[in-house]
Amino acid sequence: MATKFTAKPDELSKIDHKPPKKGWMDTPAEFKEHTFCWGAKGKNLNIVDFPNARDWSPAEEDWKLPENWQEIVLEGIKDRLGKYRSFKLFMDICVRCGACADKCHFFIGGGDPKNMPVLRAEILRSIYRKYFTASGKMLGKIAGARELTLDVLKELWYYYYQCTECRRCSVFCPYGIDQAEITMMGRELTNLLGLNTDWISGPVANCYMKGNHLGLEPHTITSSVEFFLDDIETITGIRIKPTFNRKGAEILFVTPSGDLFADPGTYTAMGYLMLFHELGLDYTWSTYASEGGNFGFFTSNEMAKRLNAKIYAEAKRLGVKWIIGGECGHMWRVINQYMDTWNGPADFLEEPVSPITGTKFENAKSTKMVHIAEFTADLIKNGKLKLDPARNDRLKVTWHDSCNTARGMGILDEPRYVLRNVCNHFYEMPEDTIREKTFCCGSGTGLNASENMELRMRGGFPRANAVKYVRDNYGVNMLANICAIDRATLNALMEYWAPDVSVCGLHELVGNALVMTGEKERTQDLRLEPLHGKEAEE
Amino acid sequence: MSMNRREFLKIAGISTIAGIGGTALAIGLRKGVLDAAQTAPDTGALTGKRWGIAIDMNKLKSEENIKRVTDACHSIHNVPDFSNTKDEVKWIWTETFEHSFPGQEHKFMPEDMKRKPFLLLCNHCDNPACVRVCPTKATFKRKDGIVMQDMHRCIGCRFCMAACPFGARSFNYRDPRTGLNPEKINPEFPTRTKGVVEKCTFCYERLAKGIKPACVEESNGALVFGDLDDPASEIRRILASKYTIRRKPELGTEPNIYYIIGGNDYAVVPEIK
Amino acid sequence: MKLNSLLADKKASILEKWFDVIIESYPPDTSNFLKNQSNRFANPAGSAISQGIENIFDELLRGLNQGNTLQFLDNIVRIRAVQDFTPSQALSFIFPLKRIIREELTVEIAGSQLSDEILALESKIDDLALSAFDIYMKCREKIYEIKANEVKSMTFRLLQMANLINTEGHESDFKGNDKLKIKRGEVKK
Amino acid sequence: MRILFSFFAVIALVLSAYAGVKIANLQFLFGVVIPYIAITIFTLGFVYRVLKWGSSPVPFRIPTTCGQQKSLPWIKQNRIENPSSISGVIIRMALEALLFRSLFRNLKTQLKDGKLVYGEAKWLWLAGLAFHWSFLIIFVRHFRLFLQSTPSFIKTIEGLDSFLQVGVPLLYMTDIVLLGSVTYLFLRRVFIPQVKYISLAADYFPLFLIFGIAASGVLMRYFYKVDIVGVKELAMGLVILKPVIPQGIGVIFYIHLFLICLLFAYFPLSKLMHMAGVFLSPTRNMVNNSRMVRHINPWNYPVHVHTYEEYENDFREKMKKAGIPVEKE
Amino acid sequence: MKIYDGGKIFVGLIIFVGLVTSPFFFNRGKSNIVRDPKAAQMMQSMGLQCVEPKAFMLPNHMQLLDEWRDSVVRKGNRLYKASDGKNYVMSFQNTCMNCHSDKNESCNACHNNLAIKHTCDGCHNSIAVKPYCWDCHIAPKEKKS
Repeated sequence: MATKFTAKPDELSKIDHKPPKKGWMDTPAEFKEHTFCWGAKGKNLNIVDFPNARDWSPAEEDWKLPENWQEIVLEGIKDRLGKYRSFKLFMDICVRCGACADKCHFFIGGGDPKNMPVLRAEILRSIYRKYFTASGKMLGKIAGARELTLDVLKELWYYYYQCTECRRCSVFCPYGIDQAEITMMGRELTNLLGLNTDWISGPVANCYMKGNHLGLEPHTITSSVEFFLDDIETITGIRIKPTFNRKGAEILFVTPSGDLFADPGTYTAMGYLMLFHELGLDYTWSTYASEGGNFGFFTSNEMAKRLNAKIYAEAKRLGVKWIIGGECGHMWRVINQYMDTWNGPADFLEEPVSPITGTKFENAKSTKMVHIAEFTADLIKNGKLKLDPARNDRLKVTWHDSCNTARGMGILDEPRYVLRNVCNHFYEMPEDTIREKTFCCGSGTGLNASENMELRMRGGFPRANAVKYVRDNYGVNMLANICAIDRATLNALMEYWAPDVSVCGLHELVGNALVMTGEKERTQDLRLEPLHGKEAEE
Repeated sequence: MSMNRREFLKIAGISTIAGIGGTALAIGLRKGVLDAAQTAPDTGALTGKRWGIAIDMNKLKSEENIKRVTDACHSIHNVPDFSNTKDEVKWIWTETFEHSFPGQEHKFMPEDMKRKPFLLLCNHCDNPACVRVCPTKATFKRKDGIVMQDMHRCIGCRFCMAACPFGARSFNYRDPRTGLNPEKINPEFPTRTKGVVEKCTFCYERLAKGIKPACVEESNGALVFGDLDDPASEIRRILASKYTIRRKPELGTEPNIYYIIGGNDYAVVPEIK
Repeated sequence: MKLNSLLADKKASILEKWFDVIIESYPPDTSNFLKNQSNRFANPAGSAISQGIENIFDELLRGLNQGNTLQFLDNIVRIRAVQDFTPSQALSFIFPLKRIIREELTVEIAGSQLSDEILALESKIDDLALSAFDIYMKCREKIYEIKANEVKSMTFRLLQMANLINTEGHESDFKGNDKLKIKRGEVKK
Repeated sequence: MRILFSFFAVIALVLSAYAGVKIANLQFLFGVVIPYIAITIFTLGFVYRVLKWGSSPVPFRIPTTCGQQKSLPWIKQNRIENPSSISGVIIRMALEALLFRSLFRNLKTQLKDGKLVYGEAKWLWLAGLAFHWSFLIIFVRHFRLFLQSTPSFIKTIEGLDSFLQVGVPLLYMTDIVLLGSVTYLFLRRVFIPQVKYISLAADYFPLFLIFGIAASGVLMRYFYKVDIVGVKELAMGLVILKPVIPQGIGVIFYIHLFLICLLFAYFPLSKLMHMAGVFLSPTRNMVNNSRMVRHINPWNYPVHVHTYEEYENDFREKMKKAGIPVEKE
Repeated sequence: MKIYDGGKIFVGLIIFVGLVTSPFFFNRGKSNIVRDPKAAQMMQSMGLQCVEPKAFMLPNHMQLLDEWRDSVVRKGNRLYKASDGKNYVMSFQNTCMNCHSDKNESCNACHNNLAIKHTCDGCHNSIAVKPYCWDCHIAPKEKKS
């Protein structure tokens, strides 16, 4: 069923130029290679007790579905209609005005009409109408209703794993219909059938058992941090001694595990370490709650809650007063919109107050978790940091608003404030591609695998296009952001579409600019590259 | 409502659009209930091709003479009197020679001529500038030569007032009914509303009944009304025998009001039946 | 060069036809959207294509400056390399140019001695196709390289540590951990 | 196909009303019975649909944030697009419901002079706004037929609506605007390929129906006159629950009325419920304050987690070796 | 069925239902327009009739007046030959208002009352039509009776 890269000789000369007469309902999804992720492994699903755990492959004809799969899906829909007003409402009120159609990065970059948010939603709506509305039951296709066949299920899977839940469509929808909410429901349904992807179920299992997506065991975390400390010492001459799982610390620090392992996230982690050391902050890392991100969020609400529970549990165990969260996109969407509801109330914590500036973080008084960009912006505003932005002078920086923090939280100006204080060359991308209109990296919601690289390149094209614009016009060579998935995937995107642009986290730039007490004269940046790149060469 | 509307239209400057679009719409929408054959002119109506008046200034000797003429017109047409020039509405009025015939005056002309009030009214020009500029065709030239003003259509844009070189048009800045004595309103003739432009209509409503304009009737022969296209008409005979002048002929609008100003020897010409 | 001036005259209509052929090569549903002349694009790919083909055409007339042409070709091929095309489909947009030119110049060709020039031009177009194939392969290789790089960067720290920590006995589910099976000492950055 | 189906459905409905009144003399059915049924379906159906939505909770606080959050006091919050207070939400909802704020934001991705631009795309917003507002004004205007003495605000609306004083009877601007905008909304579904592709019969049908209603209304007002006093008599009969069928109201009126009844009855069964839905949309009607105030999920249930204890049991030795403090030695 | 955010939803629904059913409440106890079908016949029998039959005049009188105006003001044609062959002078103020000599009486006058006062405002008010004819055309003096 998957299309290979071959065509019969006689097809070469005559590509069919005529669009099909058939409507989208009668056009089944074609599983094109390099656009979908591998199926989940049974053992990973078993670890977290997901139903119908088995090895399967989307590319194969036989998905090894349980006998009563239709029943499971329909029961699942019914259950969720009763639990989520958003779902029920969004099934009912779309008028198909088309305002969202050309807002999706996958549609813009690839052109597959079913990647228009409205059609992606219609896939699920057509099932909903058939089984849950009177008009759909009576009028069938005329009312836009469809039987739940295997083809329809496959279509649902194919396109619901081609949505990064970035919410860009929702911004433009006159009723605020959020495809992300619908995609979440669609994905929950597929998970009832064990139809997860390997790239999501692996990290979920890891995170559940070992505390983080990458499956880093406690000693691996500490030794990984040791490497950063070595590098920091090389750069600054200062040896930092962070603590792990330390009871009685004032603050617990939680960051996505990607920052501990994958470049360029690691440089961001070094930035955190340097900043906290310079402040003399009484804080600790946790190896148990060693993941801020939440791949469970890409499977089901329940799984996301199970993974998220560790943060408060650990904060309670360690007896900290409050929590700082590192740079991550969906982690913050989860913290902002879900954490307190799921696992709160965090009444064992105190309302966050910066020990350095005394600022009360009023906006976090219930979750007790502060975004590090808020924390750092406050420090800079109060003049508590000595910064030398010139150290970032070889960089011409642009800012990528990550979709989750932009449209699921609204943290837009804090990082920009920090950025303006730590570097001298900052250029915004075109207006309609930033802030709440920002384009997704094309790899969110667990789509940052390798096997779907083509899909990622397509989906990221609108973002890359805007970066290319500032690269060509202002010579931008650094794309800064506050999202671990961005840091992991934008590199690849830039490599293909806009070579010469690197990717970094906000606190890497902070780390570079931070003048630490007792440091030696720096000659290297956090990437161990000469600080004044060009001059040094000359 | 209507007064605000007109004000609004004027201010917003959509009068032109409303006029052109509106006319088209009105024409398009109207599904005629009347057959053309169902209407006809009054059998006793005065008919002509080009109505005009010759005014013999020699016969308008006294102020009373003139006032009788103007009052006759203004009272039957319910022309309001606000007793101030700013709001003044005038169909027929007077001016000095100098103002009536600018450029014709000279310092040696008779003193009484200089001071004499000249009776002025709409010239019902052959080439009326006001008609050309009207965006809604509220003012138009009738077949009998009357420059007519259709109050129903007027949107008060006042282009016509700017275009008319004779100052023959007045704008209703105020509700005209407040400038009328309720006891003396002529119930047979409508008033106007605030926000429209009005002027002399050559008593089209009287012509339809076969009688001459009120001013002519009240002038004791000083004003002679007739069809300028009819060589046998009295007015043509007067124009052929007397020296007459017209206001601002150099503008090319071809006014149809003629003034006899010289010689006291004008004899009454018998009326033509 | 008589042909060149003829081509220059017909440039607009040739480019338009060529553009349409490219748009129609998109998956049927997509081309449906892109067909409409007045609002062809909900697809940034179009930007590169329409710009690209004009530049390529100009270069053809000018006689193919290798460096420039490759850049223009790259802009188009790079996009098509990650869209749903087979390699042959991805590059098929070049050849119709021959047909379009012959169609546009039917009368002129019949009535004059252009056949040599036409043949020369067509072989230039063939060269173009060959270059496009190179670019296509480069793009595809780039994708695989990116995949590899990504894994490398994700696991670099692990590899770094692999020199120091004992990985035996760890059965990790982490995909990248397969790479941990590299023996000590092999990892050098 | 989807277009034709909807088109002929509306034509058939028009014909059935025509036949019903003109041939079968079913004035009472079309003038009294059907209107009562329609208004009942409309009201009860509407309420039922809203209650059904209401019966599902909003477990999480999920506003789409379209601007800067409330954070440090010196960072300027976008109080409307990212509201942290009820008043902000009210303004946001008002802008959404009254002015279609989100559609106003619409962009289109297009090619201009060989360059990709994200241009303004306000036509949909403009047509949508024109359509809904003129529909509302026309709806309100019709209350003159349902109230014994017409309130002055309705007269004012009528006065404003016929402001241009064109034609006889005075042309209502909203009549033209409604017909124009509904035509635009239809044409864009036909001529914009994406929109055509996503459109269902259920999208064309209401457009045809509303076009039919507006067209029959215009015809009745300006061309095929009906006895308006008779219409008021019928309408008043309905609302004082003493239905009467005055003689001599033209058949065009019954067609108009029948189509309206269908629209009312169809309303709660269809996407037209977006009228109520827009107010219930959790991405727009919620305050983004979930870090400040705990939001309660009524069906929140305890879940199985991998506890620290289990974790330490898995890794105790390794943790000790790495110098990480443990609970149990 | 538990309704979440019930308070707000019920307020909304009450407003909605209130608006939809408002005509029923506003008109409680009110009476409908009463039209005496005999009125027209009676007028005829008394030798009083309009320029055209009532069935035509009711819906079309404004159109007729509009065409009259056009004919009189623009074409200068003042005579109207009615469909029954009678001739009338087209004048709103001087022909129509001769019979419709009172524009201010209640609706009943036209439709019910045998006193046969063919008023304008009665009807107009009942269907909320506010013609602006009388901004200029002089309404007949109201007879105080």
